[in-house]
Parts: sequence; C-alpha cells; structure tokens
Amino acid sequence: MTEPLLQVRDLHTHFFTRAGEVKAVNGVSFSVDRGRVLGLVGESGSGKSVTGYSILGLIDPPGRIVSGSIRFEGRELVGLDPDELRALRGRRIAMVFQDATATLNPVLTVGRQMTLAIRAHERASDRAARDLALDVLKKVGIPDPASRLNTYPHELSGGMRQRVAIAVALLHRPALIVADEPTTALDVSVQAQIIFEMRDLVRSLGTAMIWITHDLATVSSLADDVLVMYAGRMVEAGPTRVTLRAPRHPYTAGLLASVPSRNPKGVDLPQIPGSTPSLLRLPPGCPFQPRCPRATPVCREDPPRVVDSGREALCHHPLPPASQAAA
Amino acid sequence: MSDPHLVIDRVSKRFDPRVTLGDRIAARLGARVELRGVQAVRDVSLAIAPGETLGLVGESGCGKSTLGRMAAGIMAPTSGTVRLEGRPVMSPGGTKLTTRVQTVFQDPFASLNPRMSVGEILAEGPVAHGLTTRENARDYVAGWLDRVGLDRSYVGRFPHQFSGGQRQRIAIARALAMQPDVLVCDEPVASLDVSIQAQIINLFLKLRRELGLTYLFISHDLGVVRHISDRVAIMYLGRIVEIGTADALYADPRHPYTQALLASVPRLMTEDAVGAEFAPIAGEIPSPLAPPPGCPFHTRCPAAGPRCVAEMPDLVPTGAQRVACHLYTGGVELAA
Amino acid sequence: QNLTIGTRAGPESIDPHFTATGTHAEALKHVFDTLVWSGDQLQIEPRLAESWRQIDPTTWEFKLRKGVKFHDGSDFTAEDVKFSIERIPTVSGPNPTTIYVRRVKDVTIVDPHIIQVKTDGPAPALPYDFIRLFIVSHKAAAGLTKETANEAFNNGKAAIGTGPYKFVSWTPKESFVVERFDGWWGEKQPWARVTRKELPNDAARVAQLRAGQVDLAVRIPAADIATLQRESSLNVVKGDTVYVFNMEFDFREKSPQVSAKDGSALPANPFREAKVREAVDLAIDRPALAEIAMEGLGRPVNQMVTSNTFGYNKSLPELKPNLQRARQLLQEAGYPNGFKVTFNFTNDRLPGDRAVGTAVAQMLARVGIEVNANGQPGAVLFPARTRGDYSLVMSGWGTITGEASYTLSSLGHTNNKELKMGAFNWRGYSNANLDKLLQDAAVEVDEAKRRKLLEDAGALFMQERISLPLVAVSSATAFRKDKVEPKLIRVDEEVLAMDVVPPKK
Amino acid sequence: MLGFIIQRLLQAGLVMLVMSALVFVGVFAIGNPIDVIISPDATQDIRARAIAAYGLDRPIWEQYAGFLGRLLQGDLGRSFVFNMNVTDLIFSRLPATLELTLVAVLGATFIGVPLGIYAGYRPDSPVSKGIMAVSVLGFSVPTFWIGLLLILTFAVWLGWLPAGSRGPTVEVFGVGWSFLTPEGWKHLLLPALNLSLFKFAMMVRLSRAGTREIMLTDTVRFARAAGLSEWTILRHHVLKLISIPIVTVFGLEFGSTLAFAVVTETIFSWPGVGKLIIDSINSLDRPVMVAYLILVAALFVTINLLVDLTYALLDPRLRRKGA
Amino acid sequence: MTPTDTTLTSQDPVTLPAPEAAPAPVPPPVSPLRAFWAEYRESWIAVIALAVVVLVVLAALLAPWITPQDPYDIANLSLMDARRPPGYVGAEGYTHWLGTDANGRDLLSAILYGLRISLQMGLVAGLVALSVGTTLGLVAAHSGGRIETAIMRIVDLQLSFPAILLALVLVAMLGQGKGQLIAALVAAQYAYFARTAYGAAAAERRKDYVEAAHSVPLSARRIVFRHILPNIMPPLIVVATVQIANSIALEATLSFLGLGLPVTEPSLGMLISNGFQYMMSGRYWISIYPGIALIILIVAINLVGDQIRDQLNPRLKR
Ligand SMILES: Nc1ncnc2c1ncn2[C@@H]1O[C@H](COP(=O)(O)OP(=O)(O)OP(=O)(O)O)[C@@H](O)[C@H]1O
Ligand SMILES: Nc1ncnc2c1ncn2[C@@H]1O[C@H](COP(=O)(O)OP(=O)(O)OP(=O)(O)O)[C@@H](O)[C@H]1O
Ligand SMILES: [Mg+2]
Ligand SMILES: [Mg+2]
Repeated sequence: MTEPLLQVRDLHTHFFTRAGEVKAVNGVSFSVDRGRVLGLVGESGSGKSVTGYSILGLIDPPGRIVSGSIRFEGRELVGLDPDELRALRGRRIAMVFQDATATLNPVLTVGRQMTLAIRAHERASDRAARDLALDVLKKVGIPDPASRLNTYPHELSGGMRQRVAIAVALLHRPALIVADEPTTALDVSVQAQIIFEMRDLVRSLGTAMIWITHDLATVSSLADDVLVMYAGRMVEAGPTRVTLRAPRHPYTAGLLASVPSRNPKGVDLPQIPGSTPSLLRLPPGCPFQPRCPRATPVCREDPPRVVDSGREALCHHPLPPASQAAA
Repeated sequence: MSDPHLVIDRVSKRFDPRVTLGDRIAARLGARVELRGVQAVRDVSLAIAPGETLGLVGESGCGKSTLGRMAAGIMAPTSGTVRLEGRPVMSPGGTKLTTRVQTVFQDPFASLNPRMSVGEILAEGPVAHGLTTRENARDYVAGWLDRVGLDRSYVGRFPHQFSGGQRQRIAIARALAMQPDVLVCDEPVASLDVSIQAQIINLFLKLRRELGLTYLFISHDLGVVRHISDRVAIMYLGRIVEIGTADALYADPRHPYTQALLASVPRLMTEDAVGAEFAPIAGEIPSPLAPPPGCPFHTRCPAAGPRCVAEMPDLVPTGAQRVACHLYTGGVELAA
Repeated sequence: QNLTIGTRAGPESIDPHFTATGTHAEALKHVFDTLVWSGDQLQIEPRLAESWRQIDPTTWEFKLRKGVKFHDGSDFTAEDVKFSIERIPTVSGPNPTTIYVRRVKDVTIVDPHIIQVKTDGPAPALPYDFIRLFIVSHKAAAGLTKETANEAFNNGKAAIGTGPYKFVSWTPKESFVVERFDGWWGEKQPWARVTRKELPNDAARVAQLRAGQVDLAVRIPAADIATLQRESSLNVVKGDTVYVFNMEFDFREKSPQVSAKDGSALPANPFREAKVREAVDLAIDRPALAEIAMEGLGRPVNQMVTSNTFGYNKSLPELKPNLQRARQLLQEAGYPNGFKVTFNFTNDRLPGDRAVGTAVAQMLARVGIEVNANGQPGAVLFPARTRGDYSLVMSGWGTITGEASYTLSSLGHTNNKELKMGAFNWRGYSNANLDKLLQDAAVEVDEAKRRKLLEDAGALFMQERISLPLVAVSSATAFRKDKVEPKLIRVDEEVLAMDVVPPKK
Repeated sequence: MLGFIIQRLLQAGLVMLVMSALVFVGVFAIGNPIDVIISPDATQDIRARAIAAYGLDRPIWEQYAGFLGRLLQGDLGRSFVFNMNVTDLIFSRLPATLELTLVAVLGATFIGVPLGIYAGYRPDSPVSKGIMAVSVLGFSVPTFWIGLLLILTFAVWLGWLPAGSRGPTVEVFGVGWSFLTPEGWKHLLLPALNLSLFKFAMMVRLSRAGTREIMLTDTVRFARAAGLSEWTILRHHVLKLISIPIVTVFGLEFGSTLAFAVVTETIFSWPGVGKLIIDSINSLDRPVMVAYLILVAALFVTINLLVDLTYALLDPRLRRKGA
Repeated sequence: MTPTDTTLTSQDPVTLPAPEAAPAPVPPPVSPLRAFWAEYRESWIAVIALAVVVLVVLAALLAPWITPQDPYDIANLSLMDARRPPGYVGAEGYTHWLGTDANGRDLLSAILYGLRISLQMGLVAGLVALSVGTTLGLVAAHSGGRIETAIMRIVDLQLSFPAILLALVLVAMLGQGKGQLIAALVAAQYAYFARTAYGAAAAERRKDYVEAAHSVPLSARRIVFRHILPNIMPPLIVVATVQIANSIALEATLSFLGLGLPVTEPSLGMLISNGFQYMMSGRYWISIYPGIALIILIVAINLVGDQIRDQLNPRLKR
C-alpha cells in the first residue's frame, strides 16, 4: 500500500500564552489519501483551525508545534526549512479561510492578488498569469471573469469573494486543500452553491481536501471520512457514513442527538450538559469525562487510546459498534 | 387561535443615507449623489397570539433584525405601528412605552455590558421600573438565575468569566427579570456551539411552558425554527413571502423561495440515502439599495414570468398558509 | 570687502518716513542721510545741514551742504528737504515719524541751499528732532501716496537717498542688503557690500557669529560675553546706552493692583505716600542689579537720563540701599506689614528686563512688600499700561533724542494734550513746579539756561521719586577680529556699517 | 465626491471666518496695536491720529465688517508693521517654510516608515526596540530643546553645519528655493532634522502599529498560505495597507508641521511664516495674524481635501461611495 | 430513527450538573485589574517608566517638604547665589546640588516645584479636556442628528487646526496665568477626547448590550453614563496619557516662546527657557537639568501610555 498523501501523527500544537500553555491541538493523528475529502468537525475552539495551520506551517508565535509528525508527499513538514515550506504552500498544499472579506486584501485588485500568488511559485509573464487567473476564476464559477480581474474585493458579493479565495488556492493545482469553514460566513443559499461547486472541483481535479466545519450536516454531504475533535483532542474518526450513523464516542453521539431536525418538534432536545473545558486546564484523563454520562473513575485518570484501527473512537467506554446498535 | 397579542401593522422601515449641505448643492449642480435609502422592511403585517411562537426566517440582510427591533420597541418604524394588547409599544417620538416586550440577542459576548456584574445587569431594569426594590434586588435576581439554570453564587461575577452558553442564559434572565409577555429573540442560538445550542433551545421551551411566554423567534437556521415555532414566516428582501404553521410550511412549501430555501440546506445524512441531496438556489440576493421591481424574488425564481417583473404579489391565503406569489393568484403571465 | 551684521530687527520698509522705530532708522541711515546727525554720544553734528541757527524764537535756518548727490546722480537741494518734511504726515504708519516734525509749521526755501523752518512756537530743541529726518529725493518719491509709497521704495525705485550706501534688496524680517555708493560726499567707505541679517533670537545671533555666518553681532546677551571673549577669533566691546530701566508708581487715588497682604483693599494707594516710595527706593540694590541680574551689562543710575544726555544732573547723589531704613519708613507710612502689589515688567524688549524685573521683585520682598512679579511681552504690557491697568510697572526708557526734556516731560509732566506733554504719564501724577520747569525749558532758547532748567527738573523728579531709575543698560557687540573692528560704540545702540572698519593688519 | 468637496469648502469658509473673528476679538481684548508699535515720544495727538487712520477707534464689529468687506474683494489688508500687503508679506516667506516643512515631512516619512515597518514586523528584536526608543524620545522631547542641542552640537561645538538662517536661494518660477544649492542644503539640514524628529517618531509609531496589526490579520495569513515570500507580503500587502493611515497622517502632519515650524524657525532664525506669526503676535500686527491664520486654515482644508482624495485613490472601498 | 443513547440526556434538561462537576467558567475569577497588571509587569521598560512617573509625582507632591528651599518665595532667594554651578554651597549653608539659576534659586528645588507646576498644568488641562471632550463626544454620539453634526463638525474643524497655533492665539488673547494657560491647553486638546469618545461611543452604541438597555427601556442618561461611558474609558485613558504628556510639552513650548506662566513660579518649560540664554556660555545646568527632568517625565508618561495602549489593543492580544 502506498503512503497516504498526508499523514499526521500525534500532533501537538501549543500556544504559550501569558495565562499559560494552551494545548490547542493535543495528540491528533489522521491521514488523507489522494482525492479524498476529510471532514474535520468540532465545536468552536476545539483546535480545528490550528490543526489546519499546523499542516501549512502557519503557526505564529507564541504558538509552536511541540511534537508529532506531518508527512506530506513523503516529506516531513515538521521542522522543514521555512523556505522549502513556503515553496510547498500554495503550490502543493493550499488553504482557504473562513471569512473571505478578511482574507482578501481590500486594496489590491483581484487580478493583482492572483498574480502575486502565481508569481510566488513560477515566473510567469503578465499574459500567462492573466490567462491562468482567468482560467481558474472560470472554474470556480465566477461569471465574466475577465472583468472581475480589475475589481476590488469589496465590489464583489460575499459568495464571489469566497470563490476568488478558492481560485487563489487552486491556482497551482495543489494536491491538498485545507478549507477552514469556507462557507460559515455565507448565506444559506450561497453556502449551498459553494459546497456544491467545491465538491465537483476536487472530484474533477483529483485534489484531496480537509474540510473544517462545525456543521455535521455539511460534513455528511461532502466528506468521505470524518474526524471529530473535542478540546484539542481527536475523539472519533472514521468513514463519514459509518461514523455518523453509529457513533461510538459519547460526545459524537451526543452531538448527533441534539440536532433539532432529528427530534420531534417542540420536545426537549437531548443535550450534553456543561460546557467545553478551558484548554488551559484540561482534566488529566479524557477531556470529555466531566460531561460524559458514561464516565467512570478510569476516565478521570487515563487518557483513552485508540480502540480499533479503521475506525477510531478514543473512549474507555465506547458505544457499541453499528451492527450491535442496529440490532 | 386566540386574540392577537402583539400586532405588527403595516410596518415599514427605511434607512436613508446622510445627505450633507454639500451633497445637496452638488446634486443641484448635477452631480450624482447617492440619495437612495435602504428599504429594510416593506409593509409587513403580523399578529402573534398569546403564548404563540412565531419563527421568522430569511437570509442575511432581508430585514429580520430590523423587524425584530421594531417589534421590541427599540427602533421606530418609518410607517406603521406595533401594538401590544392594542397599545403601541413605541411613541411616535421614539420612546419605548412598555416593558412587556423584551429581547434576547444573538451575540452573548456583545449583549452583556462587560463592566457590570451579573447582579447589576439583572437588577438594573427591574429596579428602574419598580419591579423590585434595591433592597430586594439580590433575592429577585437570584430567583431568575435559578430559573435559567445558573448558580446563585454567580451574581458577583462579570461577563468575561462565563462561557458563551452561560452568558446567553444571563441575557435571557435579564429579559425575564423584566417580567415580559413577549420575548423577541434575534438569532439567540446562532453563535453557540452545537452542544450548547440544545441547552438553550431547551431553556426556551421550558420557559414557554412555565411562563406562557410569547416569542418572536428570529433565525436563519430552518431546523431550529421548525423545532421551536408554532408558525413560521419567511422573509425575503424586506417582505414576508410566506407564512403558515410550521408543520404545513415545512411539509408543503408554496412559495418558490421557500421551496428553494428548504432544498438548499444540507441535511444531516446518516443513512446511505445519497439521492436526497440538496440543491442550491441560483444567484444571490439583490442589493436592498436597488430592489428589483415587482416580486423581489423574480430574479432568482425558476418559475418567474413577465407578471412577476411588473407586479408585486400580495400575501394571500394559499392552502394552509399565506403566500405572496403570482403562481397562486392567476399565474405569472401578464393578464391580457 | 563685504560686511554681514547680525542685527535684531529692522527695517520695516525702505520708506524712511514710514515708521519711527529705532531699528528702522538704524538700517536706513545707510541709505538716507539725515539733516542733522547724532553722534555716538548723541551730540548733534552737521550732516546734510552744514550749520543751523535760530533766527527768531519760532524760526530756524538750515544751511545745506553743497555738492551732495543722490544715488541716481541728481543733486541734493532745499527742494528735497522741503519735500521730505512735508511728505512725512502723508505716509506715516502706525508709529508715525510725524514726531520728528511735530513742531514744524512751515518750510520756506530761501535758496537751493538754505531753508527756513517755522515752528508752532519756540522750539529750541528742533535740531534734536531732526536727527531722524531722512531726506528722500523729491523726484524719485514724487506723487507717492500711503498706499503706493511702500511698493515704490521696497522695489528700489524710490529708494534713492544721499547716504553712503545704495539700496540693493530687502526681505522683511530676513535681510537688508546695501552696496557702497561711490559718489557719497563723505569719506570713502571700506565695505563694498553690507548685509544686515535679522536675527531676533539672541542665542541664534551668537551662534551665527560663532559659526562665522555673521561678522558682527549686536546686543550680545551678558551671559555669553565671557565665553565669546575667550574665543581667540572673537572679541566683544561693551558700551553704554541711553536706556534706563525705571520703575513707575501709580499715583492715582485708587490703584488696581495693590492691596493688603490678605487681599483686602487698602484705605489709600500706598504709592501716593512719599515714604513708601522712598522705602521702595531704599530696598533696591542697584549695584547688585547691574552686576548680578544684568551680569555686568548695566550700570547703576541715580536719575532718568544718562550722563551724556543734555540736562543730566551731576550733583545728584548715588543711591544706596538701606533695608532697615526702608522697613522703618514703611512702618512710619502705616504699612508695618507691608502690602501686596503686582509688579509688571516686560520680558522681551530689552536685554535683562526679565532678570532685573525678577531681581527687583526679590528685593522688594525683602522689606516686606509682597510682590507678584508679572513679566510679560511688551505686546501685552504696553496697551495695558496705557489703559491704566497697573500699579507698578518697570520698563526701559531711552532718551534717544539726547536731551532730558524728552524723558522728563513725557513721564513727569501732567498729562496735557494741548501742550503735547505727559503723554506717558498714565498714572495721574501732577506737580505744578515740575510742569513749570519743563514748560519753561521747552521754550528757553538759551542753551545754558535750558540745561539748568532741565537739571532742576531732573532733581525734582528724583526728589519726588516719580519714577525710580534703576540701572542703565549697557550693550555689547561682538565681532570677528579678523574681519572687523568697531570704531565707536553709540549710546543709542545703533550699529552702523559706517562705524565699523576692517582691522588694521 | 463633488458633494464632499463642496461640503469641505463650506467648512473651510467657516473655519476661516471663526479664526478671523477670534483674532479680531483677541487683539481687541489685548489692547490697541498702536500702543505696542508707537514710539514713546509720540504725542497724544499723533497717537490719536494714527489710531484713527487705522480705524482702530471704531467699534470692533465695524472693524470686522470692514475686514470682511475687503476680504470679499480678495484684500486681506496691509500689515501695521510693514505697510505691505499681507498676502505679499506672507507669500514672500512661505517658500522658506514650505521648503523646510516638505524636507522635514518627506524625510520623516521615507526614513520613519521603513523603520516602523521593520519594528512592527519584528517587534521583539533588539533593533526594533532601539528604533522604538528613538521614536519615544522623538515623540516626547520638546522641539525647542532638541533644536538647541542640535545647534550647540553641530554648529557651535563641531562647527560642521551653520547655526541657522537660510542658505543662498535659486529662483525657480520667480520663487527662491534654497534646496537647489549645496550651501542651501547645509543650512536646511539642522532645522529640517529638528522639525522632522517629531514627525519621524510619529511615522515610526504609526507604521509599526499598523504593521503589527496587519501581520496578525487573515490577509497576511492567506498570503502566506499562498506561498508568498515575506518580502512580497511586506512590499505588496502591508505597505499598501498601512499607506492609508500614513497618507492621512502625512497630510495632517504636513499641516501641523507648518504650524509647528513656529518653534524651529524661531530657534534657527529661519525666515519663514512661522517666525512671522510670532513676531506679529508680539507686535499685535493684526492683519498679519488674521491673514496667516486664514492662510493656515485654507492650507489645512486643502491638505485635508487632498488627503481624502488620495485616500479614495488608495482605498478602493471609499471610491464607490464617492462616485 | 438513529440510535440515541438516552443516558445522554439528564433528567432535568435545564439544570446543570453540580458546579464542582462542571468545568469552571472560562477563566477563574481573576480581577481584570490584576490581570492587567500581570501583563503590564512583563515589560520591564514600562515598569521602570511607571516607577519614574510615580516617583516624579511623589517628589512633586512632597516638594515643599523635601526641597531645601522654597523657590517661589522670592524673599528667600539671594541674588548673590545666582548662576552658581552644581555643588556650590550657598549663603544659607546648604549645597546646591544642581546649581542655581539666574535668580539664585536652588535648581533642584526649582525643578521639583517646576515639575509640580508642569504636572499640575498637564493633569488639570488633561482632565478638564477629558471631561469636556468626553461629554461632547458622548452627547454627539447619543443624540445623533443635528446636535451630532454640529458638535462633530466643530470638533473636526478644531482637529484640523494646529493645537499650538490655537494655544498661541488664546494665550496671547487671554493673557498669562495658570488659568489662562489651562484654558488654552484645554481648548487645544479637548477635541482629541471628543473625537475618541465619539468614535468609541458610536461603536459601543451599536453593540447589543446598549440595545438591550434600550429595550428594557432605561433612560438615555443611564445608558450613556452607566453603560457607554465605562466602556469607552480604555481608549480615553490612552488618549489622556498622551495628551497629558503633550500638555506638559506644549506648556513648555509656550513658555519657551514667551507665552507661558509668570516668571516667579516657573514651570519646567519656563526654567528651560530662562536658562536657554546661558547654554552657550557654559552654564549649561540652568537649562539642561530642567530639560532632563522634563524629558524624563514626558518619556516616562509616554512609555506608560504606550504599554497601556498595546495592552488595550484587542488585536494584539494573545
Ligand atoms: N494565536 C493564538 N494564541 C493563543 N491561543 C490560540 C491562538 N490561536 C488559537 N488559539 C487557541 O487554540 C484553540 C483552538 O483554536 P482553533 O482556532 O483551532 O479553534 P477552531 O476549532 O478552529 O474553532 P472555531 O470553530 O471557532 O474556528 C482555541 O482555544 C484558541 O483559543
Ligand atoms: N442602522 C442601519 N442603517 C442603515 N441600514 C441598515 C441599518 N440596519 C440595517 N440596515 C440595512 O437593512 C437591511 C436589513 O438589515 P437587518 O439587520 O434587519 O437584516 P437581517 O435579516 O437581520 O440580517 P442578518 O441575518 O445578517 O442579521 C440590510 O440591508 C441592512 O444593510
Ligand atoms: Mg477555526
Ligand atoms: Mg440580524
């Protein structure tokens, strides 16, 4: 079996802040194969974005990858020379951010920003750069791309802006795109458009993608695999359909249960009590243990380990697997 | 349904740009000066019965919050009135006349004054309006904290010491402490995490049961609205395009916009039922600065015809709900 | 050879008749000659007038110098003198040069080189008035009005004089440049070109001198003299001036800025009491003011005019401090605990004014008079003084005409519009004896008698302590030894290129 | 945009009106200018005549109305002290001030901005700390004090540069400029340095703060994610973004530098308008004061207008509004 | 339906688990002030600067007790002691560690008293400007419409006019004296506060908590003063530190230009200006020491202000 496109092993990324050490990513492992979509879900602050940034080497001080390994196309990215890393960024791995209004530079035209991104990796004549930009803009579904090149981001609608950002990410046909909640800031209708288009794009280009979101529904319709994070740790991973149908971790199960549309109208929703812990003061054992109905004393002391290899649920007392549940 | 309780009567709101003397002179001189205003809410009428929950859904910028503000008596409508039990909630001069409509906002981080303790936040309004005395404020506040599931010992703490869910509970307690009949909730769970969202929704449900509150519940999350609302109104570009009971509306949406909206939301799929996919609506919302003539949705509507461009449809009973669409009033072709 | 002088100010126009400011006259003396010249000690000397005499009490006759040429080559005649005198009232600005011709009623040309001036009464001091009567060319300046005159002069068209230097250029508040006029009637000037650079800031002037940007700088602050003298390339000369710091008492019944120490009103204005004035006098240590406050650039004085002035009284005694006596006098006058007064003085007009003012305040405090020392810009002080806002003021006064009646009658005579006397007597002082002496002196034609009258007036002034003269201001001029050598130091502080020569090798 | 410009011009008129009225009232309150200017030996009668000749005996509103009337005909009046047209007087000195100010502000900007960007890019490096230390000093130490030290050190002590005054000028367009001669530059250097220090500090702080904030934005993160080199990011993204506040400050500072030149000009005997205004305050030369303040106000408004227009050029977000 | 583990749902959905079981609310109750100080402490420069400011303020406050001489009591000064170099032992028998000035003032005493005056001017002017400006800004932000336009236009006009010129004209107009000078300083500075207050209040006004207060409804006064005002204090404090430092410098500059305070009660600026004429003659101490004192004071205030500004900048938070 060939090596996966991206393999992350036991990643720890911490922020050394005034208040203390924030263990934003605390032992996350996963891999992404060529052409596959991994959905990274979790609540706000669970370390999804930091995981994404870690892959691209975009962690700014006071943050740092403390340990772990990130192998991409057979190369170890942790500890890689900054220049080599830069050469990979945008060319082999690209990233799209949540709020396109904030990511695009408001004082540069779309064309200029795209040209800069093109020239970051290849010597291109003005003409060639323009043609490439036009080509990609067309691909992401921007009508009349030629005239858009000279516009400024604020002259575009939110959806168009996000499409431009996606186009910038696609310029060099990367092998992997890390998409950090690219549709969260958008309207429902536009959100749907973008998800739709992204899915087609990665399929046609054969690009792998990590889709970061807190919305289980989006993941369910887009991702091949899913990884659920909680308080900086991964709690569950596996093929999307299987995992969502029969979650093994109580947290995943709780999340799924509390979705309103899956409950009879007007009745109380099943809820997870309490709130997410501060990453500064994580309990020693399982991070979910204080809120977990299945917690036992062992959960308080030992962090749980992987239970099975294909599907992972980091839990001392996982729920029964799908077959049993169905029974 | 029983007598309407909160009545929104042909309410419109327009935001006009500021025009300076210089602009006016320039306009005289023939320069193009932006004098158009944003018509955020256009001629909306709604009635909410006591104890009823009306859900208000729509895309960003369609005027939900504006309507909510007017309903809550925070913002004066450009025209039309909002009445609670027959009495206007706001004087023509822009002063709020009642304490019986209260609000809960979306962002729990912005909706609490960071420099006031929980106790002060909760007691301020009731003391100012004589619902309790300064001496009894502590007990009064504690009672409401209990009610929203917060520990009484939190009174002395400041907002920054709480998590988002807890803050939202405080915000709800603040509204409840005014002993309102109607609660206007402007996307109260939108910025909460999934696991917390359920807690707050449950809290709303419980409060309705216990206190018989009436809600105007604004959200863009169709699932949440469906779960909590008796009736649902769909807004598009400042207008209500469809309104009806939640069950009927979700089961049988009539307006093409409602249909498209419902179809465009990704649903959580746990079965291998790949076929039931979502389909996005084409295009984007037109600028409220230059709303299209006729039916506002005609620019994106798959069923639009010439009549939709020319004529604004009225909200008329269609099936179990009321819909503003020409499809149900004689078709989209122009009458000869 | 070129000469660059660092000056404080002036001119304010090239029209010599525009303003009576001292620095204006100083600058324009290079271009225009006056009828009568005042020498370094303010003694009057012939200039364009070779001689003059009074032919009757109201008529003076001036004999004009022959062979004098204007810069444009035309001859100087009586016509120009008459024109100049008559021109003055029509072009004078806010500081009118009319003061130089205020006595003139009529001018008659007797022949091209003799002119008669009729005055509005006996005017024995008329030649003193004429030391700043600049003669302009009647041809060049003909027909100019108040509005057009300045432009015509400033662009050089009308700036035609008979002086030793020709006008070249002028930038207001920056520099004034002239070059040698070879056709001048006097002895040949050594400088081909003279530049007067305006450097009102003392430190800047000194700095530019040291940096070699100017050859000579006027009015060196006392503080810098020693340092400059230490520098081998520089030298400093000191000279006396006619300026005297004096303290003016308010004599009005009610005085605005004097009160008991607790702020309550006093029954009477203490300065009307001779003993109080004497006490103040005795409190002041004049040598200390001169030596310490002014760092040697001053001289104790015992009267309002300096020794070179016509009417200076040699017999007056030196004034010595006596604190004990001063306190005693205050007690006798009914102010055993002293009183409180605001003491106003300028802080930007004369060298040392601020230092002397504060030092005087210190001295008064020592005899129990609580002094609120209020140093302020002249722009604020002068108008307020004219309004009568003050009880105690110190300012500098220069007897620039060189004779004492100018000072004594301005300050000591009863304020009288008709007689044009007591213009600066804002404080309501009136003394019939003094008035009489001054009026007599004004019309006395006999020089010896006039001198006596003025000396008596001076003595009475001091006896009454109408104002207290404190110290005379000395002036220091520094220069680069290798470039220049001052021939003489004028008491009116004017530094003229004519008085400066290149050093003898 | 036109409306905006008109609005600005209306405001400008208002400032000038207010300023001139203020000066009239102010001078009236201080006293009669003639008393400051007139010789001690002038008689009452000469004084009265001079006062009458300048209309200073009339009620203040009448004097002001007269002034406004003449102003409408474009006449700002004549200086009491120089009997020159004040416009001529001021314009004869304006080049000196403009030259000084321009050199100071440009110097401050071209040196300060790069240093500030560096300090913002590497906020913790010792070099940045050094830059910031200098800028705090420049920000704090009063101009006059620095001026003195500069003269003392460079002119008197070391003797490298002249202690003040303007150097020889070369006429261009009928105006004398001193920066066209080497000697002129020598004279210009110290005063310009003195005047620029505060601006320099300002520019450093501003660009540092701007850079620091921009470096933390998603814009930069996105650019990095696209593989742009740090240099490209600084040059294309950061510089362009901070240029907006910098242009604003540049404009405003240019104006206030013009005003602050008062101090530098006094110390360095620089024959500019700043010194003129101090002198005219000292001699209550009301026409010059009024004209100067009106001029400064006009200049300020013009600069602000230019800044706003540049702003719109630099920041496309504002452009549409103005269309 | 999908499997839903019922054990997940607690019995009473609204009741939270007992507090000890629940993780503590986000940070433990640390007083904001203490947190602020903890962060402040990290910059040793800022700590030193703060110490200097405190020391200077203390020294200025205690000046009458710690100085050998009352430099404002002119009866006490001896002309004989004028312009003595540092270390000179004067007539009264004590050493003038920093020398004496032209009036025989002990410079150390004069500097401490001068600091007092400079600080007083800076603080009073700063505080008056703060309250005037803040009130105007708040009124403008809250009232909106015509009043807002009028106030903000005036403020803008003033901001577009150099403070120093305004102060110059005002001092020339009002005459000299502490009151007048403060008036001039206030007039030159209030606009900065008004602008800042207005900007902050306008931003704050749109926040939900203000809207919530309106929806109660609470009185406008209460909303402005209880809700908005406390929340716009941070930027105002930053402006205030800068403006206090500016006031001090501006006062010194005005004094230098001859438009400052009475000579007998010299502020630092006045002392510098008085000593200026002695700079070139080697009697540097008369001007240099007050100058150094002034610079130390202003630099320290600015450093403290810088640190506060950085700390209050949410965008630089970490
Ligand atoms: N620069 C930083 N300094 C300190 N802590 C940081 C920093 N960046 C992130 N963190 C912390 O790391 C944790 C994880 O953050 P991250 O942005 O990955 O969350 P997320 O899962 O993407 O959440 P969201 O859904 O809100 O985007 C958070 O608790 C956050 O406070
Ligand atoms: N104070 C205001 N001034 C000018 N325009 C406004 C104002 N408030 C709202 N609008 C405009 O009115 C329209 C409706 O705004 P509103 O906030 O009611 O939308 P919304 O439906 O609540 O959107 P969202 O889902 O983003 O909250 C928008 O176009 C908005 O730009
Ligand atoms: Mg994130
Ligand atoms: Mg809204």
